[in-house]
Amino acid sequence: MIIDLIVLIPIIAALAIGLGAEGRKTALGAAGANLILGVIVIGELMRRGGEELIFETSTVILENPKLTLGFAVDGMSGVLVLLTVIVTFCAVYISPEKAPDGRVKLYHISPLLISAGALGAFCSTDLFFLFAFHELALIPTFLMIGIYGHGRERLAIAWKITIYLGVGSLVLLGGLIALYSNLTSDGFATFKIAELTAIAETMQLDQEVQKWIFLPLFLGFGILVSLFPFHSWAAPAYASAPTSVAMLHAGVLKKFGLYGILRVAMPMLPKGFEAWEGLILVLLLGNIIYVGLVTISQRHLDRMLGNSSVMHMGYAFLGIACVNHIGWNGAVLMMFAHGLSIALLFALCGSLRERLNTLELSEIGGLTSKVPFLAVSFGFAAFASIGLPGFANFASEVTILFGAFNGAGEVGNLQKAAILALWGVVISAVYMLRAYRNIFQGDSTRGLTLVRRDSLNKIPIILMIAVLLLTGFFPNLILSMLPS
Amino acid sequence: MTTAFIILLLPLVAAASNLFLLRKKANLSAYVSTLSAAICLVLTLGLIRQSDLKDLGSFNWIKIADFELNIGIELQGLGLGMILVVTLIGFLIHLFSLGYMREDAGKARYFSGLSLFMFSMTGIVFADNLAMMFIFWELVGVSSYLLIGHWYHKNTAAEAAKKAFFVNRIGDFGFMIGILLIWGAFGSVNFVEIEELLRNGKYDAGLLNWSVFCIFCGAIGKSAQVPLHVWLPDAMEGPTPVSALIHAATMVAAGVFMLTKVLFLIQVAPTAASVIQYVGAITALIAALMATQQNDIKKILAYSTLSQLGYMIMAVGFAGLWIGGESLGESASNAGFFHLYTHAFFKALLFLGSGAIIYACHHEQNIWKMGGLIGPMKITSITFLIATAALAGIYPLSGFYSKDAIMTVALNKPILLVIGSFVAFLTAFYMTRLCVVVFFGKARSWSAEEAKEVPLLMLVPLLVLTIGAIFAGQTFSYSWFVDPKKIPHPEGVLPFILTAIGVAGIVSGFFLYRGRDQEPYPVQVLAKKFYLDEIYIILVRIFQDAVAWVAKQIDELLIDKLLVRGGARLVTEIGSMLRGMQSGNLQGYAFLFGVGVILVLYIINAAIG
Amino acid sequence: MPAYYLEILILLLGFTMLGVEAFSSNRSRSRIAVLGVSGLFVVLIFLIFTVPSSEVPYDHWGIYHVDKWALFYKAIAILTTLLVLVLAKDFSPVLKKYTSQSNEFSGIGEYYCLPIFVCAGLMWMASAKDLITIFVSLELVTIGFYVLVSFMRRNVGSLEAGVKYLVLGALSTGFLVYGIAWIFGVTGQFELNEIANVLNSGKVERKPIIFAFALLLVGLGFKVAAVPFHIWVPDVYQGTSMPITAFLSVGSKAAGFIVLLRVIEPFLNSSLTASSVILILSFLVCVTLLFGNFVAIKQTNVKRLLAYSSIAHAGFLMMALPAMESDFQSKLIGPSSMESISFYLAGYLLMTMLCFLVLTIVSAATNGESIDDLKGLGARSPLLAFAMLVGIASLAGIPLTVGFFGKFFLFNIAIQYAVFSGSWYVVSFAVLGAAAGFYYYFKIIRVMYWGGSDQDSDELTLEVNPLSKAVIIVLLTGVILCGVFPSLILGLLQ
Amino acid sequence: MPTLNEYLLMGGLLFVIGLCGVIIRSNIIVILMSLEMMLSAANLTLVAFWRFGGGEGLPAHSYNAQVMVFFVITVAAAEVAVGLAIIVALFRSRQTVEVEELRSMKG
Repeated sequence: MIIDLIVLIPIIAALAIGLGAEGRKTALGAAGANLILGVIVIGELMRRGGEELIFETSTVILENPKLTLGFAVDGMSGVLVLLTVIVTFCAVYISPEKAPDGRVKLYHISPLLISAGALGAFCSTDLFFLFAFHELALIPTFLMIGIYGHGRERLAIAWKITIYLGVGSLVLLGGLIALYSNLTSDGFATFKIAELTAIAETMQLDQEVQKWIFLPLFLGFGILVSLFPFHSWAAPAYASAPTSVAMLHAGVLKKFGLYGILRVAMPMLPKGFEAWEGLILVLLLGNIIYVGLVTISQRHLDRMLGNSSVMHMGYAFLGIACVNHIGWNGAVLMMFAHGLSIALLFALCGSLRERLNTLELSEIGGLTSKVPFLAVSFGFAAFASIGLPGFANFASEVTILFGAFNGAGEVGNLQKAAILALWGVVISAVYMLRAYRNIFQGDSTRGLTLVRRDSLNKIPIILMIAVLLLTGFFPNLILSMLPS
Repeated sequence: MTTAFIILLLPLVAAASNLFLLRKKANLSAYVSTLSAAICLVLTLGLIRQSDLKDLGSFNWIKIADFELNIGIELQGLGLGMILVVTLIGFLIHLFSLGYMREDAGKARYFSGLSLFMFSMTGIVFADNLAMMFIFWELVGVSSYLLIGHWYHKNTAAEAAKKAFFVNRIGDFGFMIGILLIWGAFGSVNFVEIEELLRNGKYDAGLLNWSVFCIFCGAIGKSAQVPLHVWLPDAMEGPTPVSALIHAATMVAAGVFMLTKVLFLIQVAPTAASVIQYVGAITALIAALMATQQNDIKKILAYSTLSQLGYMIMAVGFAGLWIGGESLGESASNAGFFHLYTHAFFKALLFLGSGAIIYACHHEQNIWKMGGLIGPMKITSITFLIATAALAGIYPLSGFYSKDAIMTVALNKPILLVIGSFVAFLTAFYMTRLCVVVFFGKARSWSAEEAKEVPLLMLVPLLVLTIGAIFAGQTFSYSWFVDPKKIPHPEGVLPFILTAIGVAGIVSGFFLYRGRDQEPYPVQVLAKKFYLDEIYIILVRIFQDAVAWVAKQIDELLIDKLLVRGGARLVTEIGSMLRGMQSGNLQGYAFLFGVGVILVLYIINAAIG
Repeated sequence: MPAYYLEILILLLGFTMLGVEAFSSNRSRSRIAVLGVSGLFVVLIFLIFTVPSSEVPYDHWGIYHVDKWALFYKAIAILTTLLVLVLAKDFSPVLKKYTSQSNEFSGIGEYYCLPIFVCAGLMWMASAKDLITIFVSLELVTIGFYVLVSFMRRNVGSLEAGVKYLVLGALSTGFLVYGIAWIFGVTGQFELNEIANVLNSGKVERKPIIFAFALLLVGLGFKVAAVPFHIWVPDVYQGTSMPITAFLSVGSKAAGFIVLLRVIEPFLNSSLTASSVILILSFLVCVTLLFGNFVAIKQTNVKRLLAYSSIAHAGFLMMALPAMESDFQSKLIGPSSMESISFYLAGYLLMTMLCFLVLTIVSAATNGESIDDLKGLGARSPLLAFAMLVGIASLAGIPLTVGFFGKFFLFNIAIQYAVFSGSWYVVSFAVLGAAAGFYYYFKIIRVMYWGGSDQDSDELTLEVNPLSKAVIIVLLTGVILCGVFPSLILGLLQ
Repeated sequence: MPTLNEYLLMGGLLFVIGLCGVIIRSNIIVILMSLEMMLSAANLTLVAFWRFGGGEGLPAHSYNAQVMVFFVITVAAAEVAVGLAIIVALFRSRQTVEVEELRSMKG
């Protein structure tokens, strides 16, 4: 029931705003309520260990194939729910009362719907609705980027992300259909994830079948996570999106693909993964090394952050490719940590954008003395992003890497990939610190005027930093909820 | 919570409270940090006197089924010496900083960073496993970054901080690979467990060599060995007390300390060990050469530090040497650590001394603009000269003993002995040059003329360190943590030869530089540090920026423009083409209809075959 | 009550309305639409209580079948007509402009009556399992549409559309009749069940029967707008009045599909013809998907865009046709081809009508049909914009709308069939098409919410009459509700 | 006596001529006539098949074919009636019956 509530609250709030409720206050109220509920859920998960689904509800809406509209959380989805509610709260908090063009409704409804989509996807016990809810975010994202996006190209960018993600979902849908129709017992087909997993374990599909079902699933999910070479939608979209949407999309929604792979593709099609392991390792290195290099040569802060978020997804893929619980749990922790840190970075980037006329790195400089709070929090965010100890990002990267080397007496493909991936740590330090140095350090004499000087919304920023630090110091808070 | 954990966490608490709570109360924050350092020192003194140092506490950081990473504390042997060095010198530097940074605007930030560093460094010393060591390894990197970049508004400082971080990251990249290889091979990262496993089983020698080499990469980065030494001289952009603490006494020595911790691995990886020796020797040599031509007082000391670190690394490298079935292991690592121990005192003293000089000379760092400082700054000058003598290896100061210990080890490889001796000569030479130019002669600028002795608060650390510089080489100062018999002592003529070399360096330096107002013998290639920085910049341009640029072009042109937009364009074009069919002409429509019929008939006929 | 009374009732309703139109005063003529709506509503209620049966009114002559499919498609027909009348009511201001000369209401009455007769034809089509009845009912519908399409006789576009529809419609009728003649020649039968028997008896030659089938397919392909027989669709949809566009795209298409389904079934399940039929159907699917979706991208006129979208939807629907072979249907997991197509068409009714309702209201107010006329609708009328948003999203197949379930079931069949027969190219065309679909559907969404601060459009406030408002809300709820609980529709079919 | 094949050939020929007429001629009235010709061709085929039913390997006859033919004739008449009405309306507003003039919608 409580999970149903978590999914429904944003939708109801969106409806209320549509019918005339006050925009920001309603949104904030809903996000706040969700935050509280999320924390309650996490508390319960910590108490019970997170191995099994709790708070389960279900309504059968179709008999064969069995479709169930129902929600529940286990450890993995619980972590992502927590991420979603935190980021949603922060994103809503940061949004101003009115959109730049004075409109209120759409501006506040969209983030709520994106949040609801993510929550529904993470909590669905049914594969079909896992997919369906994710798509809920498509239109709000399109509208928000198209209408309130930044830059002259925003329209083209809105198209790109929409069509790209649309294609990704279609490929994914194909994979899902192929999956469920192969996993039937006695002519009974189901979309319930738990049942499918059980059938998959007893049936043990042929390698060849698994191989060809795995491919569309992985590519579909991969496109949604901006897997190389399907990443070119992400950076421009995040760079251009209004702050709240960038936070939600890069921070939360993107994790859906990874969640799907961990929830669906890997447990149900282990041999399918084996067949494509080599390819997947190459692609994830593409994310880390290649996109990392692309990130280095970005000249605008927003673009750089967008690319960096693409790059870091490579580590999550690496964790998945470990095919052991160390790597997988590391990947989940990575989703959580990266979600928060990138949301934080985009929040700060948004504040910078409000205060400056430009985000071109070479034109900014020495801002520390002008916006000290921003400088310090950006420092924290940058450190988190490049994986310094004390932040959850580091814990997740370490876990993933240890997962890759778990029991590896010799250096195989996975280990080689992990070593190359580790170079990404250097790359990310390069671009992040370069940016920090350019923006906040050095001369402050360069002629740059602050457009706005009013005070920042500090609470969300502090909240995100605090959670990152907390889970960085005590990663077991998260890890103890995950299956092992 | 055990005492050890309090020692570990107290600085962190201080750092956090300084940063978050006391940002506006600069003085209070300084006192909080200093107080925490003092408490740590006291607790450490209490701790190292305990006979039983087991079960110092452990915290489970990550646990996934059987996989655990712990923050566990292990304190024994050389670690005891190291923790004393860290807390003692750390405290002294806090004290010195109270004076040195008195009027700095970012005082709270500075002390916060200092405390963070104390936390991280303590963590390295305490680490009972490689993963934990890596964590704190990274953290010292962070605090070093923060402190080097303390004056962030200076472009040079910001660049130096960034550079230090990058270079260290490269080293850490190797370090982490080493740790992962070890984890893959042994299934553990705990020092004790690995040693146990190593003793009981056979392991692939190639893999071990690689992993030791990779771990050593960590040391190359942090201890600024060739080819990753470039960050240390630039790091002198930070406040001088920071240079003394982090970039001379403790952090840069962490590489050496870490190697002594994995001694048992080096012992079974002879190939990697000889790499370590040569890297150390080469660093010692070229750093010393570069030091002879520098004009910035802190840069000279920085290169000197590099050179001395090279010594230590070289010594530890000898741990992998086996002579007649006997490993040189422990004595080699003890020799290296011994030098670390003594060096910490006299180099910190040198840096603080230089700090005092800089402070007195209104932040003038060029030695050619000083001169005759022995007049106004007697105490500082004398302590500085004592430290110089210790560094030059003059009997009976501490440096003499430790350098001889290293040379004794180096006897096993004549070429390294020769290099080592030459470096010893150079060391004495450039330090003498420095002292002659700075302290004697006449003042060469108004800042030197106006110099006066620094306040007492800053003198106390100097004096305490002087005591260390003098006596650290004596048996009583180290016998409580290491068996004196296991430190190699020179025999025969070696000590005399080394002393002679040192004296020769001093004499030549004295006579060549006495009474000079500017560099009399400029050697460009040394002054420009073998042009390594320039070469690196070019390399970075080519291999990073250029490749990144190419990647970006590929991303934008090939993937984005050609594939993505091109695909969309293609669809639109096809659409437009097909659109042409809809001509609006009814006859055309009827014609197309007919064509459609024929097409359908044709296909359906083809299917029959 | 026998099921064919429903058609008779509808005809009676039509005659009544004609009578009212002819003999009553001007004022009450305006109520014809209301009369029609309520009459249809009553018939719909009768329909609900009609049970399907295998009984036929005349022995040995299967002119009229009342199975569950027939009833379902009859319901679709009635509902469509009902909604078209609602649309027509909203559209009457525009209609008046293009028809009447002096008298305010002259000549509009037929506009409400003719759809009723067409509806009777559509309902008969749903029950027809005999080529003769198929032909007759089809022509009843088509000829009715000839008039309706060209109804706005002072509008050149409408007349042009009428001529085009007339000529091409008659052309397709020619092919249909010629095909029927050949089928009769080869099998000696008009009744589909009997034809199936003959086909399976093995006494038939292959080439002529396939030739005949191809001709038949041409005629029916015209109805459902399958490329290359879609050629009339864009111009006619664009030229005619908005309600008729909606009627064509929903009613005509749904009836066309039930006939198509009934006709191809015997041919698909005979080993003699199956392979050719599957091949030609797959070919038509691919070109229809390609053409419909790709050409829609560049359209600027909403009706024309929806015309191409309608072609594209025909393509999606036809994906389930080759999969009709009974070998596969028994293995299929999930709703069968019949069920899926029927579900889709019902959903299509909801979402298309929703869109056309909004478009009619907007175009009656702005007097334009270009996409840009929707500009700022989000600001001008949030309800209409939201309704349109949901309708378009459903057409594009965004989850949690009925359109998604429809596409899902069809893809389900297509993918399983591709696994079964290896025809992956059909699936890839469908994916490509659906992806392109995102573009042109979102274009409409974009226009509605972009530029809300546009000064000109702010001044135009949109009045929505209560009936339309109620219908919009019902349809909106239907689209979303059926998008979450598909069994609301599927339950009627199983 | 003509064989079935000859009738069928004749029917086919008529059909194609009709089709060609639709495609080639631009006067709508002529087009309409061509369309009628196509329907007639179909009728001819239908009747021929009926006439030869039972013989030449064809199935036995059924009077349904004649019913069909009547329906076709009726429908054709209705089509022409409606068609001519449309053409008249068109002529009144456009003063032309040439299809080439009707190109306001395309693309």
